[in-house]
Amino acid sequence: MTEAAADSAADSAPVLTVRDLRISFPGGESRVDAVRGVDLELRRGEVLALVGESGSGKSVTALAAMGLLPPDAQVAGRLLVGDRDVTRLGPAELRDMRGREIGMVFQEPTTALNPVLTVGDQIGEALTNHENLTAAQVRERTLELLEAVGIPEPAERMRAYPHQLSGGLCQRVVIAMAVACNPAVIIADEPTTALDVTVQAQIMRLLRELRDSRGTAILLITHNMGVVADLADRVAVMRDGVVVEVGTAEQVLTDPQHEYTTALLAAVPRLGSGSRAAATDEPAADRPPTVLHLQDVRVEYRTLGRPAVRAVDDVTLAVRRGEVVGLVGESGSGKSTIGRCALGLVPATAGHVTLLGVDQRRLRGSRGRRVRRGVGVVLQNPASALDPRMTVGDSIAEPMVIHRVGSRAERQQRVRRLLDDVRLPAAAADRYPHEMSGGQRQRVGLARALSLGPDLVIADEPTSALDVSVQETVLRLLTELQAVHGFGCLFISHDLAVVESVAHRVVVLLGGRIVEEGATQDVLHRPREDYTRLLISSVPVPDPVQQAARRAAADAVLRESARALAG
Amino acid sequence: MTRYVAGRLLQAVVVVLIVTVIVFALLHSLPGGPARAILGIDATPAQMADFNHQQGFDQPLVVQYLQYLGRLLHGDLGRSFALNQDVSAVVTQRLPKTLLLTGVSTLVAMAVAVPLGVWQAVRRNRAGDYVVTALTFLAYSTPAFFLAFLAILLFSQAIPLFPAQAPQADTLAGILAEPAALVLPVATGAVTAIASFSRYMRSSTLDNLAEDYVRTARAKGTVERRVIWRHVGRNSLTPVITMLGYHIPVLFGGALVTESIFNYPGMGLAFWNAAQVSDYPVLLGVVLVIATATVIGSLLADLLQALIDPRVRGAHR
Amino acid sequence: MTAVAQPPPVPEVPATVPAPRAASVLRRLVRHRLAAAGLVVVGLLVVFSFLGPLVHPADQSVTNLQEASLPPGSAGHLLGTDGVGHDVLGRLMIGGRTSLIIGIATGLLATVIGTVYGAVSGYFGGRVDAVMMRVVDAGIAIPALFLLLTAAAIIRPSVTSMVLILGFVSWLVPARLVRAEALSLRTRDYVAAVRAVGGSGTRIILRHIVPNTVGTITVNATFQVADAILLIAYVSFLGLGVPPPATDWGGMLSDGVTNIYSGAWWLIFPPGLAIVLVVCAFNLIGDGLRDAFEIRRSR
Amino acid sequence: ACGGGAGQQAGTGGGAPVEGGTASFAQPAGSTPNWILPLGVPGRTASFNQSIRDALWPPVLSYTAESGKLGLDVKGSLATAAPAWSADGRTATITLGGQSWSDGKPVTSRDVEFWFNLIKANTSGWTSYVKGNFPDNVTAFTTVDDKSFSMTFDQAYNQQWAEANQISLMYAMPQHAWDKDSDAGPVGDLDRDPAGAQRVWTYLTGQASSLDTYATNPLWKVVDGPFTLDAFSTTGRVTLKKNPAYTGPDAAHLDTVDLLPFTSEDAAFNAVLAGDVDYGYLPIASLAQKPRVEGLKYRVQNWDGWAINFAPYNFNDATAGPLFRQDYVRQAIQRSVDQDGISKVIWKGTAVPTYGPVPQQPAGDSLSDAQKTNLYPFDTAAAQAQLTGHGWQPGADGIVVCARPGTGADQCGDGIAAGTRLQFEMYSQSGSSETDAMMQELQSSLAKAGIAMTIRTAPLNTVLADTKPCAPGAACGWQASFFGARGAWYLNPYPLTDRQFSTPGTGNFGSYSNPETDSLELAARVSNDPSAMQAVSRQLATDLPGMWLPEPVYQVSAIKQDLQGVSQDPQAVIHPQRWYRTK
Ligand SMILES: Nc1ncnc2c1ncn2[C@@H]1O[C@H](COP(=O)(O)OP(=O)(O)OP(=O)(O)O)[C@@H](O)[C@H]1O
Ligand SMILES: Nc1ncnc2c1ncn2[C@@H]1O[C@H](COP(=O)(O)OP(=O)(O)OP(=O)(O)O)[C@@H](O)[C@H]1O
Ligand SMILES: [Mg+2]
Ligand SMILES: [Mg+2]
Repeated sequence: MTEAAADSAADSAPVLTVRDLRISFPGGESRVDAVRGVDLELRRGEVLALVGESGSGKSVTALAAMGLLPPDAQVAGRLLVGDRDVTRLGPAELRDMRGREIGMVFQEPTTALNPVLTVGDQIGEALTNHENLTAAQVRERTLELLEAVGIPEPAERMRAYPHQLSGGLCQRVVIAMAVACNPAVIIADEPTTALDVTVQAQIMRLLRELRDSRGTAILLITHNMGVVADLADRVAVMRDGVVVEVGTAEQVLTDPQHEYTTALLAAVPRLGSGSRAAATDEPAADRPPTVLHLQDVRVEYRTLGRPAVRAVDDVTLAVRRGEVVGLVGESGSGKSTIGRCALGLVPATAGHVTLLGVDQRRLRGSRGRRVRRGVGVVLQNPASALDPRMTVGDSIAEPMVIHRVGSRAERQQRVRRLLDDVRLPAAAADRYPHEMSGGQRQRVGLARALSLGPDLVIADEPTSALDVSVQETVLRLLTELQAVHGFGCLFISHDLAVVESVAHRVVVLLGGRIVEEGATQDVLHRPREDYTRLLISSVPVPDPVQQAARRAAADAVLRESARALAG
Repeated sequence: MTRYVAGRLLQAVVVVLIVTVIVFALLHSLPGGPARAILGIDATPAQMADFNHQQGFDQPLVVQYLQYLGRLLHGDLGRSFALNQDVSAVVTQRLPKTLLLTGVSTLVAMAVAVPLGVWQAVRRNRAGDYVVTALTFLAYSTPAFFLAFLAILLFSQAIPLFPAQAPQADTLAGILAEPAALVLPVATGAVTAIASFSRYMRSSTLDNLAEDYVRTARAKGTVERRVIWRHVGRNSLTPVITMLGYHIPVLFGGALVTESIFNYPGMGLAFWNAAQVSDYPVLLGVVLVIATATVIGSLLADLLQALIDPRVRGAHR
Repeated sequence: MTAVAQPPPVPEVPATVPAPRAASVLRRLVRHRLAAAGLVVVGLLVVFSFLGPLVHPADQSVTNLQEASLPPGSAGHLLGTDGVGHDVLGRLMIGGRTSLIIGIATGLLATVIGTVYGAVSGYFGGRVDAVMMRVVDAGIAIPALFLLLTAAAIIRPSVTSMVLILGFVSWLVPARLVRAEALSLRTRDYVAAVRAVGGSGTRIILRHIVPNTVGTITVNATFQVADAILLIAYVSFLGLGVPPPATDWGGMLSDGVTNIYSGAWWLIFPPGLAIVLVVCAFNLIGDGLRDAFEIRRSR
Repeated sequence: ACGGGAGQQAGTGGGAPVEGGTASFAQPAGSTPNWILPLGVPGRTASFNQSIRDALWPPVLSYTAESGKLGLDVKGSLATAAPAWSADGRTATITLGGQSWSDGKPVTSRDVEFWFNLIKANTSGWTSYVKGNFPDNVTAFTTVDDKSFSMTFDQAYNQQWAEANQISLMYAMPQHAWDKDSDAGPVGDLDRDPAGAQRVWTYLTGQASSLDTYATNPLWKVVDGPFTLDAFSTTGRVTLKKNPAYTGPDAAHLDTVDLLPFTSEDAAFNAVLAGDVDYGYLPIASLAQKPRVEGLKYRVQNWDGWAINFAPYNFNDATAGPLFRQDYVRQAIQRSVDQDGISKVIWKGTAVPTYGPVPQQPAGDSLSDAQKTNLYPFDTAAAQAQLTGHGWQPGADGIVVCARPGTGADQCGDGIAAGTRLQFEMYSQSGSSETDAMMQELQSSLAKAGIAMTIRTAPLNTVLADTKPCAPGAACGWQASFFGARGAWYLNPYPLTDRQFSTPGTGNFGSYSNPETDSLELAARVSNDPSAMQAVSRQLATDLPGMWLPEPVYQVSAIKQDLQGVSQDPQAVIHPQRWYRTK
């Protein structure tokens, strides 16, 4: 984004204007005032980032602009798309506006697509909703769109169903639908949360191109400050249903005015801000025992009618007591599969897994149960990792119940201590998972993993759903506990900055194979492999100036590797 | 896919085999056996013994079962002593009639219930939804035999719109030549099915309306009607279709009532009459046919579902 | 078994079953106006059937041919008398007992058997599931009518035997429903988490799988009750009901229907109405439960 | 006779008879004809089969009640008159009339001999066979000439019995067309040697097993009755066409008679209400619709059956047997049966109270005066008095308990211990609301007399299968049994009931045994004196071998007013050749 472009944008009339927007959900006894007087303006060719705390009303504001709020929402204020007030449009006019003047990229790409229609059909529909086209024209335009959003082999992908595509591909399909009719405004709600850094970088590139080539105005909702720095011209910070600060990206990110903004930015982990040292120098005999050992492990998923997916290929990996091993790699590279395989939830097709010194295959029956006592688990998705019908307290206590540890009272006491450890109120013990936010749930998962004082913790993306500020707290906790109890930990994450801050050693995964492995500072600061370098360079930093430079560097890496591949 | 279908067929055979075992065992644990019922109270003990010997009922049960299976493999369903006909003849005579009646009423039920359920879901908790809900509950809770009587009283006798008898022809063409006579039996069969199908449809439409993809479709500016039918409707059909497969035995039970009241001798009635006189071969044959139809029905339902839902296509294990 | 052969889906149950506290389920159920109406109707019918005879004693073992087929409003017979002189109102009461007991007991029996069977089958999956589900398939494939007929010929009809027979016919559907949910629940991460720390299969089934199908189970149970009451109506229509002088609403209705041409409408509509009421009421409760368990809407 | 059975020629709407035309007849619900041969085989003897068979091949001696009494119907018989008996009463000579087969050949005594030979060689396959009876009791069959034959019996029997129950089983079959053992095989005298007769039997019964060929099989085209078979569907639609070659005295008036199948009584009644059948019936529960049906130009008439109805007691049952064996107990039970009330209210006037072993209607020579009235009229007080007079005392629940055991005149009787409750279980067929109502009424009135009757129901077939004789003192599984909702026992024209009530009778399920009854039954079989049969009637009406119960009519018919000539034969067969249309 250049200064010139920003200037010209400031001149033109706003394409999206929000004036004193108030949204509330009456919902019986528990009225929620989600948005309490928001003013925003978005001009042609401009990217406005909407950041802020979870639950502050970002998505609701976006939905209001689309006229897609649930019927029970009460909306007051003015919401102009062009010069038409969305809140006063009838159904037919709304329909006419959607897609043509304003498009939306939804947060969860996989559920945003209709599972029973092909990708081509769904994009085609976006076109035919507003234009009279022949079938051939639709096909042609769909192909163009798929190419434009950077989907390889578009002709084939057109006939695919959503479940046959990866999350990143789905996200691009959703973007293709949003831009199909060339709307003046695109609202992108967390378009990259589910994606790893390389795909994230691709999506951002795509949005930037759209803005540049078509002058599309973009309202970008995200919690990733790196993304903000990379893409946004201006930033609005929301908290509790109001905008607490607005300004150019540079100004807000480098010189925040509001204290909330300051706190937010302070909590952002930055890659290269220092890492823990790996305990590698001690002689072999003194080394602490291995708590997890994978030897030439291969994992294949079998699906009838299709060739088996080799998710993990010849992976050898060891975690020792007192050591945190970070496992990084792009989405789908097999990180979670390794974790699951280590736990015996997925059988290894080949190779050996040794858990706390016992061969995985001998972990059946009561003996297996005894060994498993020493294992703590945090699974990737906090929403599904807790039984929705158990209170948080029961969930945390369950490993103790299974292994008959302590009396009822003792268990309750321990639960309270654990909750306190993860900075949750003791009262949370009586709540059900759905009564907690994603971040809170994730912390419950962590508390459960630690409840038996494990020797080995396998943590799969334990902080992905957290605000940066909460994330910071949790990471500190993990480091502290680990220092005290000295458990070994396999820490799976796609956030390199996070890994840098907790891991002693890092393992980089690509397509199920280990491409690089070593002490954290070596791997993340002096990467030997192109792929690692690409990963690191794709991580956006929350500073627009720095980020512009990094982007140029990353593009160079990309070009280089492309050339290497071609050559 | 072929392998999947082959596997399913194999399982189907297993299921049918289990069915024959269960049915055979149950039938032969009936007290008394069929001799008295078939021969009448005038029958002498000698005649009954003779009959039992001829039918092989004096053999051990296992032997009888194996003999039965052996004949079954040759396509021989046995002979009905009460009807003096081969069971296969009884089945070929009556199955098409029952299939026609139940098939048409199921189609009618689907044609009404699917749009009705969707309509209700869209208008959830509004007056229209409540009225239809009340009506469907009423229909659901009215036993078919009562409904059939009411239909005849109202639409055949009070207001003579339709005949009280189903078509009496023996051929399908002959039956179809009297569409007016089909109205009441088809309607009786359809009403209960409409009641339950529309509840399923409403329910699954409600679930799907809450899905994110609906919002996406709307965000594209898709016409509401299209959102409902193309996006929601198709996704919501799956449970109804799955249910259809398992609906066949239920239909068959209903067929008994309609057949008996509308004078339409089909499978349901053949079964009932056979049960009255313990006509084992017919009972076994009919149950076998129904079981086979159910198994095939659920297989077809699965295939249909795979046709509608691509996720299912890949998920076979 | 394959993932494709999904069983008949749950009537009226959301795909994701959230877990509100029992008390709040009840509160929501009561607040759900139609469901509350259903609860009230069921309550009234229970009171009518079980306490009614205290208010309106009518000996149902004594016939009186002189007073047969009296129309409603005749002295001492608010709803008239039937073909042998029984007071129809009194008969409705004792019939209601049978219907309600059979309906509720059958619903419970079928639900318990079906839930345990389905949860075990779904949790273990694979070969265990294949075998267990083939049995269910076979059960579903045998017309219930056949089972009822043979059972009626083998077992002496009584309230207990009816419950057993109907329960035996009815557990198949809940088994399929629960199994389908269990199949997907067992792949949930929270189950994986319990397995990973050494939780046993029994624990997972009882503490994690079964509770999470509670929406399906309760809703289906209400339908089972309604269906059982209807099923005894059919059974009585086929002449296989409880033996006289005991009766049930279904039996009264099917008896009444044979009198449809005799003008004795009071033999048809009271039991007919009772059946409609009780079936609708249980369906409404089921509908209400669906809503009460549904978090997406109630939030 | 209350409007039933005999001589129902009457009926309104007289009008001038017209020849030709068609009539449709509703067959009994759920029954479809399934046998054609005049050789009865087990399980194929239903009256609807017999109606068709007799229309195609009239029996040698036919019985109807057209005269008001069940008696020989010469017009419908092949014989020209009742048999002539020899002086010793053992040889009967029968002369055939001038009928000829539809292919022109005359009907001769050879044709009857053909039938006789087949039966004789295949007694085990013949349904009417009872050891010692026909044909075992025929020592010689002699062809006198083309038109007459004689049979010599092994002893002098009651001639009525011999004619009505034995000779009436005989038919003439076209020997010249049927006496072969394969389709293509030559027609010869195969029947004259037993092996050949068996082959012919096998062939003919085999042919009769293909229902779908009934209307086309050339065998069945050779008939000597007033009708030919025009169409026969396996679902039960039968069309009879007037036989143009018929030469006898009983030619059909109508051109066509359609026998229609119905799946249920209600379906058949709906057809009546729609005017779709000329001769249908009303379900008993719908009798209130009689005026409406009459408004549709039908006349509504009861069709009585030549049948008796009773619930047998199981005298051998370990618990109830000793009770039933007491005469006074049976009498008290019978006194508690309100037959009039049950007939009038529950059966809506369509059942006839039964007091003994001879069908009450149409009254004939066999009916004793004793059986004409109810020897044990409904009186629960008298019943209870009888019980208390024998040492029973009502308990707290009103059911009597034996207080004075012993065998004295005022004591409970043999095998009854003190404290025994007077109770038994009635095993009753399910599926009939009239029966259910009747059982409730019985239970209620028996309770008033102090007798507890519990009811257990099962499908008819189960009841029939379970109701079988058992060894004395065994737990038999049944104590009293009822299976007569549609008429239990249809009797032969000569109403001898030795099968039901004589000690060795094969239909004596309850093991009733009374030497006096046995000798009276025997006498009724051999003595020509009508008083012999009356003695049986009196004896069983008094001795109560079972609980006498009202006999439901065969059906309540609705006959179009312009269809005349209909006699509702108590044997439940129709004679459609005598029906005619009026203008
Ligand atoms: N349908 C609804 N009914 C009631 N309250 C709602 C509804 N939708 C959203 N809310 C509430 O409105 C507030 C704003 O929600 P919104 O989804 O806009 O948050 P957000 O800023 O997008 O958060 P996140 O970063 O977690 O996506 C929240 O407190 C949420 O609980
Ligand atoms: N149950 C399954 N059946 C078939 N394929 C699977 C299954 N689970 C995972 N896969 C495939 O295995 C590969 C590795 O998946 P895995 O979940 O381990 O990736 P990941 O590195 O954890 O990705 P993410 O960062 O998105 O969590 C992917 O290609 C995925 O599509
Ligand atoms: Mg949001
Ligand atoms: Mg993962």
